[in-house]
Amino acid sequence: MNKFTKYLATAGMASILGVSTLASADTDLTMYYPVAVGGSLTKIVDGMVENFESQNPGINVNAIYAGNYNDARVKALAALQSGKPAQLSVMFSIDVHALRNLDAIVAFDDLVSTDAERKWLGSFYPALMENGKADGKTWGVPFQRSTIVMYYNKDMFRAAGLDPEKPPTTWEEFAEMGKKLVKKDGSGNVEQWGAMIPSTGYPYWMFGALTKQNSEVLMNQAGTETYFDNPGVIAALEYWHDLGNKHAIMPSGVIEWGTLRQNFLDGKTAIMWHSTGNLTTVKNKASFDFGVAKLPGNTELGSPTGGGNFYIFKKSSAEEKAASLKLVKFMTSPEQAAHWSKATGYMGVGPRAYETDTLKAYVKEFPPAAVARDQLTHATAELSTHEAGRVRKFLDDAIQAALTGQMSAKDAMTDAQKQAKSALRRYQ
Amino acid sequence: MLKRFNLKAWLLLLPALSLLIAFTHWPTLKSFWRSVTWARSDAAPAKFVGLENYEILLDDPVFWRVIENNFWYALGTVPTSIALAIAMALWVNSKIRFTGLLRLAFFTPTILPMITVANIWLFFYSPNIGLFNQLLALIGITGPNWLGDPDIALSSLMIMTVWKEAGFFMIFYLAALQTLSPELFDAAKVEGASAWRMFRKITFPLLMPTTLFVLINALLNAFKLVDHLFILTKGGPNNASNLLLYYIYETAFSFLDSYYAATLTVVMLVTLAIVALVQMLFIDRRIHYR
Amino acid sequence: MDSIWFQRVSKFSAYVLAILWVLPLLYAFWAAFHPPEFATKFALFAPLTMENFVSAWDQAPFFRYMLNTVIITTIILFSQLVVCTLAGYALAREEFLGRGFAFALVLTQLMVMPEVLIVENYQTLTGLNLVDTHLGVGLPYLASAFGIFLLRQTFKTVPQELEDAARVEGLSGLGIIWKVFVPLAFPTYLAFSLVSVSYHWNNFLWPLVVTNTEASRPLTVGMAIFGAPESGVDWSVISAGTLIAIGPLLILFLVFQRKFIQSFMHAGIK
Amino acid sequence: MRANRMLKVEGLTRRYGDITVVDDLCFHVNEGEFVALLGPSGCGKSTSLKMIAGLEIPDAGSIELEGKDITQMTPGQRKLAMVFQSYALFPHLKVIDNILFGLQARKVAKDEQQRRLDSVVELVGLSEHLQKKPGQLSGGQCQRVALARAIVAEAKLCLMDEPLSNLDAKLRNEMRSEIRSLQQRLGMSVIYVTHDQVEAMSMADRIVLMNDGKIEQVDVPEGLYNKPKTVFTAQFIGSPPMNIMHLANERLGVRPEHIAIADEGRPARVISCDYHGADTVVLAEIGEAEDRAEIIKIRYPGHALFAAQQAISVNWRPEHEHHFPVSQ
Repeated sequence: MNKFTKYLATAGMASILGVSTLASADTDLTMYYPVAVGGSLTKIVDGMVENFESQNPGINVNAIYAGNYNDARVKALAALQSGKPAQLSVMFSIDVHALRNLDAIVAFDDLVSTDAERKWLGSFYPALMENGKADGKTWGVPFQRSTIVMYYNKDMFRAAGLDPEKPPTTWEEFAEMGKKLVKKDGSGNVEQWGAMIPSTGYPYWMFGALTKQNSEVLMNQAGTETYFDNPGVIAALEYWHDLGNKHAIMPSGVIEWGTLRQNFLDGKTAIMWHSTGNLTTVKNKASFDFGVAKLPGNTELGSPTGGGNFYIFKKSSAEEKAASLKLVKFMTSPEQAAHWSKATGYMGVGPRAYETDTLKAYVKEFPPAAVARDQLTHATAELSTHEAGRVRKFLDDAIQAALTGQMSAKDAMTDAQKQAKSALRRYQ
Repeated sequence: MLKRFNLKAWLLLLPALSLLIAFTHWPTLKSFWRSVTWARSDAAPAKFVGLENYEILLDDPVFWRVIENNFWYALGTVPTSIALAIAMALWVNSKIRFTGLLRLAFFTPTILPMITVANIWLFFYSPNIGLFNQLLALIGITGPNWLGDPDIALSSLMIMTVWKEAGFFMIFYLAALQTLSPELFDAAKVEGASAWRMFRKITFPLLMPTTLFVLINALLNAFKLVDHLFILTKGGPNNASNLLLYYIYETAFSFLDSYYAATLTVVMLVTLAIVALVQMLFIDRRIHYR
Repeated sequence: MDSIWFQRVSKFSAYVLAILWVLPLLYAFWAAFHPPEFATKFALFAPLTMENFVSAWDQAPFFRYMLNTVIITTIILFSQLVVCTLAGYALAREEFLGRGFAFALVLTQLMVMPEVLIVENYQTLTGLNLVDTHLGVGLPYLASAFGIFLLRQTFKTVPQELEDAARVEGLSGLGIIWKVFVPLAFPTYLAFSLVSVSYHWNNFLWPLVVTNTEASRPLTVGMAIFGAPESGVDWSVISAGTLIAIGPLLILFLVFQRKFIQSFMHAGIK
Repeated sequence: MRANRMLKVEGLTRRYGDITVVDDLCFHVNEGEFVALLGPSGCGKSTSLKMIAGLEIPDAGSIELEGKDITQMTPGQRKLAMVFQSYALFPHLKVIDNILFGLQARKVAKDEQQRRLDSVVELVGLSEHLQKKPGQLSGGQCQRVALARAIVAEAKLCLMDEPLSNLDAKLRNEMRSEIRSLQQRLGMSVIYVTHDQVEAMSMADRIVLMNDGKIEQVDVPEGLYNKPKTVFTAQFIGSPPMNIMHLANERLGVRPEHIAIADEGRPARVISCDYHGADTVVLAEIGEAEDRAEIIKIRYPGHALFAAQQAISVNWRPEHEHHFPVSQ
């Protein structure tokens, strides 16, 4: 395609749509962001952006909600590729390798210049920084971050004769209590399940929790190797499978990520494992007394971190990069992080967020708000490799195959490991 | 008449042909080319790799799963929607009451976007809280995990597809039925043919051209209709409900591997060519009594 | 007597099936007008509310989406009408070398729908710098083999005398098409337009691929993002959003349903 | 000997909404009799036939076949045969399968089917077309297939709904006599619906003349011609129709063929002449005063050469006069 036809096409398009680009001295930023949990997050983001713009008159931000994490990455990259503006985006924290392979992003270390900025870069919870780091540099800054927490229905605990202030802390307790929480009707049909762990949407993420609880990791930091067929990993999958079969505290087969919250709110399950990002919605909609706790552990406690980081794209001018950094700093500042956390349930990304009046008061009034943070000491990085989409799918498929009884946990994970290994061959 | 070069005709065809070539023929050829090349990322230049992508394809269990699924999906949805469409057309064309409302009801899914109603079907299919299982619970049956059980996830998708398509195909049958002379049916009645015999011996054979037309359309839809996968299953669990076009989408836009996606596209194109061939063989037979 | 029984069973099945067929729509109405706690529970006297519509409207820029859909369908429809008329006329009324070949080229698209070629077409659009534009969403559909075929069939039935008469009256090539063929084919145009509009109003996969932002995102893609199960399904709000999204087309359909179905049938006979 | 009653129709009535299409229809058909249901289009004759066939449900009245009430039976149970206006041949079935359709539906034994087929094929002369599809046949041949299908049923009563109306004039004449001779040879009982009075007059043993859903007159053809009971009958039968003159206290009817142009008689004035070959139809004005003038038609044998406005005298014999009350 030569320049002339490109020009013609653009001009034609502009005239068709009645659009014209006005030159301006302002810096225009376009940022894509995903949402993977409930509530009207777009309004909250828009509000924060407006706030930023009013404090920084020279910068205009166009924040584009682009669907789930996958869509957001696809859309942002598509925009870059087709020459549309996109200076920064919130994308999956685990996309770092893919983005670096595409040479699309810059390291924050290369952008920060002042001491204050360097300090800011060090102000996040280290656990949240794990996924954003590669080759000793920081490529992603935590924003929309979560861990998996355990939501439980205190009323049901009481009804089952359990102490609502003592949720299960080990795998054994989890299974035992779960059994007590299962309620069946006269003809043996289950009316209320003990627990549900979602296995669509982000099965690998839930699995990351179980493996960490069994003291295993799924991949190396460089994202070039996976450990899906380690005995501890297989054992973790067997435990998950058993919850739905041997212990029967969970429906067998896969459990839908998207409808799980409604199941919990409708009293169909006493416990659910879900992202902290659902906290505010559950709080607003639950008609019963509920609690939030750290996930139970086996050899140790554990949960992967999850969610989205800020990335800044390479293909932008120095002014744009500076403005982008300003925006990222603003969005992750303690005040904004506190506001964001309260509005959504995502965690405050640094300790200072929890020192703000907003979160202090909120945590006091609603202690579950701090559970995700407290769990960070046991947190591990989320599955993140090269060929991330494929590798993730291998693992997801294997988990689903095991949970639905199509394959044994061992066979499924051995297969997945083989597939992942061949996909990653070129990166070693 | 002597055929000759006709500038006016080609000028009239120019806009259509250039658009068709740009967005149908050229990309078809490009797919074939791309399927024999590979590059590490979209930024790097592609190099010729021969049939390597096809070797990967043959080794790819997901590919075979998807092909198998698509086969069952077509086999499950096409005859069912055709049979239902015929039944619906006969009902709407008959003398029972409220045919206007019946027609309206059957046709409604056609104008509803698949993607938005998929969310409502998600509710129908939800285990525990979903409508189907609530209804089944009323008669004491524990409903299945419609979308979560690999044995029935694909069937659940098929049900929704049939729901979406039957009413659309009904329209074609309705149009065909209305061109048939009512005297034919009077004659058969006088001759003492039972309702079933009348259908089998007269209505169905006379609708054959329509059935062939609908069959081709339904087959094509079986390959192109994947909207509901985005909401209902995303091809899961463990690819139990994954279909070829969805896999192409995933490969191209999730795994960012346009080369492998092109290879899959070629498989799709070949399949469609076979469907076209079948249609051409049948097209002679469809005019069997004219 | 078996035939009476058969008729009863048949009639009963017809009504049951009809109810099943509108069930999703009925449910959408139920969930949209009742508070969220009744989304999965059905109580006869559940209170009515408009709250869901308010929050749905708040959560997604429906107006923008709808505007995009309208713009996209309009661009597509008008280009299709023009492009297909010209091509349909050439294939129906002009005698020339290569007509069979040209027609075959057209018919290919009936099999190889643009949906199949999302990968390559996306690359093309990237090259043209048309990703995330209304025109980009429409481009692969601007020439419709179905439309060309339909119009060709219709134009073929126009008596030669009419065309001759127009020529005697002094009309030129395009004048004949515009003054003779287009008016005579009006039912076909109507039928094709309805099919086209309802297809593109509901189209999803290609717009999903090629739109990035609210600037061009049509209703279907907007709804998919708005109702994505990843964000936790809230059926009350989703139902309200669904009703907002399908409302215009649904109302048009209900008002003109007889005409609508007749037109679809007209398109189906060809 | 009194003939056996084949069919008796009593008080048959059919309404579509407010409109009564068939009103209190009563007539019968004897065994072996050819009865024509005659009337202008829209008079309800086809609806009547459909009710006899069972294809329409009457709102009132009864239908008896050989003394058995069949009013509530389905079409198939009545075991009648029917020839349709469009022939209603199944386009996808071969001629042979079209003919045997009813026998197959009724599960008649195979050898019996073959026997009947052989005889009917010979009767109507279709032997070389049996393996063809209807689309490959001419109109006349289609007509024969339809006929064969009706004959092969060996039904007690055969219903024919304007079976010749789709043929051209020449073929129509041929088929007319062919059907009639077949009917007589096979001794079939036939109800034949037509709007063509010539067809009815030339074929039927008796004619049921209908108008506006009601029976005007039931009679043998000569009876309808010679003794029409109503003005409608008088004008419907015969061509050109009977002249009706409006007298003070009655209507006077004289057929055009019965009026002679003679040296003496009533004065009349020629309006125009219409030469038909065998005869000429003369249009003339009869009557003394302008306002009482009547236009009449006269059928004059041979080629008449009257100038317009020429004064002539016309007369007729008293036995050719028909008298109708004014109320009609």
